[in-house]
Amino acid sequence: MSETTMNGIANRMPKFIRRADPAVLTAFACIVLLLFLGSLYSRSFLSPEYLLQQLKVASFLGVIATGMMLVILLGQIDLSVPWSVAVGAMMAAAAAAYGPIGVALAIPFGIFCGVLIGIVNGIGVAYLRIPSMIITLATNAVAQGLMVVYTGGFSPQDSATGAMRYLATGFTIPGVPNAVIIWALIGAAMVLVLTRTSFGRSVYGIGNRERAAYLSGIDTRRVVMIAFAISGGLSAFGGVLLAGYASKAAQSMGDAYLLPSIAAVVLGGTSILGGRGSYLGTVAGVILITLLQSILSVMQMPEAGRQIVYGLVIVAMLLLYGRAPASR
Amino acid sequence: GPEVVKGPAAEPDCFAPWAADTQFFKFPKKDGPYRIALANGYIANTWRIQMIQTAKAYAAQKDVAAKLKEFKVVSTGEDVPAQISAINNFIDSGFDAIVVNAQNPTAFGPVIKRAKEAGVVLVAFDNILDTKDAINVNVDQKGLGELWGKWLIDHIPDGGKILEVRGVAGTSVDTDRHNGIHEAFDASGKKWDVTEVAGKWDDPTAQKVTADAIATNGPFVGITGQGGDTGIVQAMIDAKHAFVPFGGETENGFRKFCAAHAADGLKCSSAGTGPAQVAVAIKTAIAALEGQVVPQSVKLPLAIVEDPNFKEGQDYFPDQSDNFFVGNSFPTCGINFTAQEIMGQTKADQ
Amino acid sequence: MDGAAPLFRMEGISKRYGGVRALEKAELSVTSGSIHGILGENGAGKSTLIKVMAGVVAPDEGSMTLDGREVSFASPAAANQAGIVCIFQELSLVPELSVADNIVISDPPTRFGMIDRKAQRRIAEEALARAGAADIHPLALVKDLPLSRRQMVEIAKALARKPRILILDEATSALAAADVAKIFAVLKRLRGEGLALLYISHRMNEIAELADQCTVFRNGRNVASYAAGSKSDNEVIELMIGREYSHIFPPKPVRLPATAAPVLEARTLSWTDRLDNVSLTVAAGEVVGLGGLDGQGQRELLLAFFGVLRGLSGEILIDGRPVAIASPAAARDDRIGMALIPEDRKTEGLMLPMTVRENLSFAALDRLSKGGIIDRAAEQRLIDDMVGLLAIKTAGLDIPVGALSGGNQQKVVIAKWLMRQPRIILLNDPTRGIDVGTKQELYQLMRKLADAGAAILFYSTDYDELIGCCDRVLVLYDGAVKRELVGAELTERALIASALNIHGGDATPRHGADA
Amino acid sequence: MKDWRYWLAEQRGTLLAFAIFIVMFAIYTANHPAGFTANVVQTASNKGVLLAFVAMAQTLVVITAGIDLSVGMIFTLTNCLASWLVIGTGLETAFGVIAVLGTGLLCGAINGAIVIYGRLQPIVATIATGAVYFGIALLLRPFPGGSVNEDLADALTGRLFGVVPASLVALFAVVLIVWVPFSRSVLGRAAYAAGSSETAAYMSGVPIRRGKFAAYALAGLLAAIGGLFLTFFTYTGDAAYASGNAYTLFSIAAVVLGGVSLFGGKGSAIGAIFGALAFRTIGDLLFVFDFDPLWQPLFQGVILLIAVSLGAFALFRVRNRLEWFL
Ligand SMILES: Nc1ncnc2c1ncn2[C@@H]1O[C@H](COP(=O)(O)OP(=O)(O)OP(=O)(O)O)[C@@H](O)[C@H]1O
Ligand SMILES: Nc1ncnc2c1ncn2[C@@H]1O[C@H](COP(=O)(O)OP(=O)(O)OP(=O)(O)O)[C@@H](O)[C@H]1O
Ligand SMILES: [Mg+2]
Ligand SMILES: [Mg+2]
Repeated sequence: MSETTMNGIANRMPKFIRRADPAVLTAFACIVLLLFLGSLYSRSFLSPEYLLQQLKVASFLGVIATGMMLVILLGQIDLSVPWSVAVGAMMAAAAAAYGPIGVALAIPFGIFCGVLIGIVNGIGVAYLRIPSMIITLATNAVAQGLMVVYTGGFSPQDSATGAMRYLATGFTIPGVPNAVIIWALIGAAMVLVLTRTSFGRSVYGIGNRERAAYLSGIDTRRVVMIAFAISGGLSAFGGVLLAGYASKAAQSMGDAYLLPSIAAVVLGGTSILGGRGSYLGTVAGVILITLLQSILSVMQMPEAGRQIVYGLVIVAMLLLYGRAPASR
Repeated sequence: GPEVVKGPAAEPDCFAPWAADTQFFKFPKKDGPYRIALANGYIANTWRIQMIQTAKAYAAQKDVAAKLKEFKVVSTGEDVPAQISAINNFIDSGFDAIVVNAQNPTAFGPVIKRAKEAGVVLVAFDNILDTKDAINVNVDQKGLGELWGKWLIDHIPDGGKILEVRGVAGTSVDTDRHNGIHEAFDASGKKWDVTEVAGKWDDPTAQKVTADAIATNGPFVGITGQGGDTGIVQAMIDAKHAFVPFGGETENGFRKFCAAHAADGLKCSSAGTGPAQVAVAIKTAIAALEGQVVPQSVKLPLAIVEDPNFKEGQDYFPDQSDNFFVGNSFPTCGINFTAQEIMGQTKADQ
Repeated sequence: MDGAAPLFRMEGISKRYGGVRALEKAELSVTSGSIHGILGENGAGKSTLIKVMAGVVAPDEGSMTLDGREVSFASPAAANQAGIVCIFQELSLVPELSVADNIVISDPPTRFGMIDRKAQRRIAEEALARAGAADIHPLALVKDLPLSRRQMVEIAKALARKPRILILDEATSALAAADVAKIFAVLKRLRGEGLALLYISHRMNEIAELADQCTVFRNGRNVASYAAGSKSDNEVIELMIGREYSHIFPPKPVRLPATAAPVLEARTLSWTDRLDNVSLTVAAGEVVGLGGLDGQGQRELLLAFFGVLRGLSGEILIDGRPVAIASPAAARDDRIGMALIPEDRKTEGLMLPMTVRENLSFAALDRLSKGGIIDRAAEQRLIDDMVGLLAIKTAGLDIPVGALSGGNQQKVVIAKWLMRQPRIILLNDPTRGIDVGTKQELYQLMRKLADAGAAILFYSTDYDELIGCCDRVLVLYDGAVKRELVGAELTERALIASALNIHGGDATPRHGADA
Repeated sequence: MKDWRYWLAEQRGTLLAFAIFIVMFAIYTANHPAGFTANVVQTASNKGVLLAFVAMAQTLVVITAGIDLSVGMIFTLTNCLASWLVIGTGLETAFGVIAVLGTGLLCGAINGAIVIYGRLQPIVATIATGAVYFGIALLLRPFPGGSVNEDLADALTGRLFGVVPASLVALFAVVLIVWVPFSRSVLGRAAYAAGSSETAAYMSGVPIRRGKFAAYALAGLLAAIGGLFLTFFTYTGDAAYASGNAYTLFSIAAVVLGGVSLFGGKGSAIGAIFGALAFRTIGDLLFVFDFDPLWQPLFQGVILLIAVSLGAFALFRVRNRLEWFL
């Protein structure tokens, strides 16, 4: 028993030191390095406007990556992100065409539509046991089809409502864009869910070994289903924010978020096999990806060079800290 | 295959030849009504959807419908081979003419050969085909770039820092427009410092890269955008960037901004060719089938509106979608769609 | 070791995992033509030692000599090359491949650079026959075989490699007596052929029957070596656990049959071709054993109670009321209060990469949380209780449970269910791979739980255990309950006879039991 | 059980994919205005074979329990490269073909090295290398263009003896030359074993690293063969991001339709080929049925959804709920 007493002492050490994952620390170090390299190119990379601007843009990816992370923790993946984002944005805008009630319900309705996509994914993965990589690909195609029909068939109302614009670009606290606050709130909720709730524990448990979780009396199918629904909802919410940011919804607005959201989660140290990862890492991953894209864009590197550098930097950073442990 | 003849074309104002040395085709006259197919590639963006709506609206017009036995549209996605196969299939199924918005202008050599052998009229538009054996309904992309460049030169007396928001890398449209802009700049003799970012013809992307560029390289004295222009203006507003002269595309949202903020300095040139060019392509195909003389390469007029001429209800539609592409009339071809005609198309059908 | 020069020798081997000393200057000598038994409680370092020997784990220090020459192995393949073949405690079969593929996996026969399937099949059939498992089809996929068959394949696979030194790490833990006997015959033959064999087991009787020489490990060291038969069981056990040792089984309470009302009852339970009209009752305070050869439906019966099987016919009653249990979640619900200690702790009982803490509280999260939020203080209290109650040996609560030794992992599985204070406890071979000390604790615990009012249904492949622990034993054969053994009828002979469905012996047939 | 039953059980995924394809293709040709003619078959096979190559590539990696999200980009890169090199005299063309295939092999080997020796998770490692490969493709072809040896191209996309599509013959040859030897070799066995249970394979002394590496490298090679065929089919090179991505995603769909388990260790490239052909036929069905153009994407999506849900029917036969988690 002496070992457990020892551990009791260790338990009382500050949590963030004991828990800090080297991957997360390195990811944050990489962010600093990236900013430093950027500042060599132009001082304005360190200006508060630029940094806040990046945080604001990062928060769209952040919201989307939050859902992606939940699904990845289960050992699954959500490839329906692109059109869940578009559906969220377009349906929120569409709702606004139905008078004041529509305007009021625009945001919930957009999120609701994303949740519906997530539920279809969840049914496929949890109840029909279709690999997530393929069922989410299919729902993505269906969502795209629906939106094409919608845009062509019904005069689309696609400008964002005032509330959407306010959420994405307004300021409640001076200097801090609302989008950042929203991401912070969602992030805090996610941290709470993952670390303090039985749902969160179940997610990790299922990600590690679904069979064992099931035999422990967890309704694993419900948990998987809820996780996909949340992912769909958060993607759609990301779309709502994005529509607010751009003041309107558009067809392909989600395309640019699929691979970055996966990369952000994994760069943040979450195992793509599920069961391991912390939200702080995802935050770091999101900021990393956003900064990298932005700096490459502003440096006016031609597209080809940008792609190459983007790929190489991700590989390099993962080699730095994202390696699986050696097995001997 | 067609007979190469001397011009002018049957409707010289509509079927304007691309250049002085453009050949003219006369296909053997076929009896109608005709079976015409539209082979589209990618579909999931507003431009393409609007294009297909327009095509359907045009084919449904009474005098056009009378000439058509069948009008079939197939969208094959981003994949070039799928589009090639679709055209092959249309040829095998005995369609008289195929209108195509090519996913890759250079990839259709073998199909063009087959169409020619089978006597099928092939008309390309928007992304045209790299060939002298099919009819191209052509937008002067480079000319569009030159137009924007010249507009900026005219409105910015001393030169200076310009933001150029480009489109999708690797496409000829992007490259042509970019080259047009820069040739105009180079020829002006003024000093230009151009910041290039890639907006991918997409509002949120364009907005994001614009915001970044303003925060790090701004302010600018002029802006040109190939697409996603509504997003670019939005980014300027968000960053409280001063309104500056802007050469851009024909999105309704962009024109709304231009009309609203002209007084504050947002002077715009909004030019391009809307999705309605598909109607010109179909018209050309029918003309060719009827044995009329048509140029191998048709030059489409640009729909241009420049400050201070933005007129509500004609050049922009406040109650229409921001994503709606304005500039749907080609008066010389007798083609003139209202927004309602296009977007109401399916509804009327159902 | 006295006369013959050792074939293989390890000296001063140490291995640490973080703070845990798995091995501490351990030594071992192996001689040709003999069977060397290795004993030690859970976590003593036995598996680590042979992993070092087999090139799976690199030792921190120490040396190894083979035929007098110093060797070191960079990988299992290198060890194989040198003639050392190991059957690991964690099975090392590839589930999606066929039996034949698995048997030749390290060195398949090839023709023109491609695998020669005919030759492969021949080799596999020979190896299976040598291992006494000719009934296994070489084309069957390993994942479709029950655990006991897989162990036979594992042994065949080892034999196919023509080893000089063959190591078996608890290779018979999932086998029933009949299979074990077959394996023993094979092992004795191999000894006769001049192989050196290392045999690790927690079953003392197996070591006694097989070994020529024994070594006992404790806390990462070899504490004693002796010629087999020179020490009594109790002496050996005391060496292993380092303290005095007496009665292994707790006394059974004297009770009159069928006084208490049954808590758990099955009436004519049938499922596919695996369960055939099973009826049974378990009363509060009773420990009912499930006996029989492995794979006769015992596992399915437990899963049926636990809500895992679909398409059951017949009835399950709790407290005399019929219930429909559709999932483990329903089974563990307070109204039923059932717990299942599953067969395979690594895939069914635990989430290996997760911490000991998270595993312990996993099945009781619903109780430990309010509005979905976990009450950490309550969690800690309950965990401390359980760690104390079961004496779980761990370097801390926040290390991965996979780093615990097999026996302690098993304790975690049991503890996580005890946290719910279940009324009905189903145990599926819970002592597999557990040392005698721990086993003893577990038997006492079972009795304690029963005395506190739990109804326990206990499946085991170990006859001693069934005899020592159970108030009654139901023997299954081909999915049906063939015998019920109570009180004095509960003997090894009766168990074996009824397991083989041989009538006679001193057991009464089932229908006579309640008379 | 009889031997053939084990064989049947092993091939079930492949046979199901074959059946799905045959049914779809029969519906397609039965409704095609031109019917079941050599032209129609040639058109369908040229289109299908491209995806079949990419799907084969994906299969190799998926068997090791990995995934290669860069196959589409290798396909695009080699297409761009071929549009520069596969031209000129017979000798020059041959050299060009070898260079293109070598490039594919190299790309695959880089993926393999990063995943195996760098110990990175394949999904994100190949997202990153895919970006690099696409960047290089864009350097090679900033805009579409280039050319190819048209005689060779026509020969390989045309018909043999006026009936048999040459591309199908080429596909068959690649199966014989690449897939069959690999799947029966020690390395192929190692790839399967590593995909099924890496620890067990390692403990058994299987050369897992070499097996996985070979799978990744050959995947690059197969994607390059696809890229080469794309060049033959289109006569040009085109660095199109969207199309590269589409091929990657389609290849995953094809692999699953072909009965290859995304969890590794199970399935065959033959199945993936039929999966690819079936997937392509979904697109063709649009052609023969008269759909409103705006409803076409939805139709395709729904068919895909149904096709991927087909496997779920097996679920209703499962009597032991633990089998859900295999
Ligand atoms: N991979 C590992 N990481 C951390 N600790 C380990 C690891 N493997 C073994 N250990 C520790 O080393 C010690 C020896 O373990 P080992 O598996 O050798 O015991 P054992 O004698 O085989 O026990 P059992 O009888 O339960 O199989 C244990 O305390 C165990 O927790
Ligand atoms: N328990 C394990 N589970 C999975 N992988 C392991 C394990 N232990 C080691 N490995 C990995 O496998 C590697 C050795 O594998 P193996 O010897 O089969 O490769 P190989 O292909 O023979 O190597 P080479 O390229 O040198 O020929 C180790 O170095 C390690 O990275
Ligand atoms: Mg052990
Ligand atoms: Mg053990």
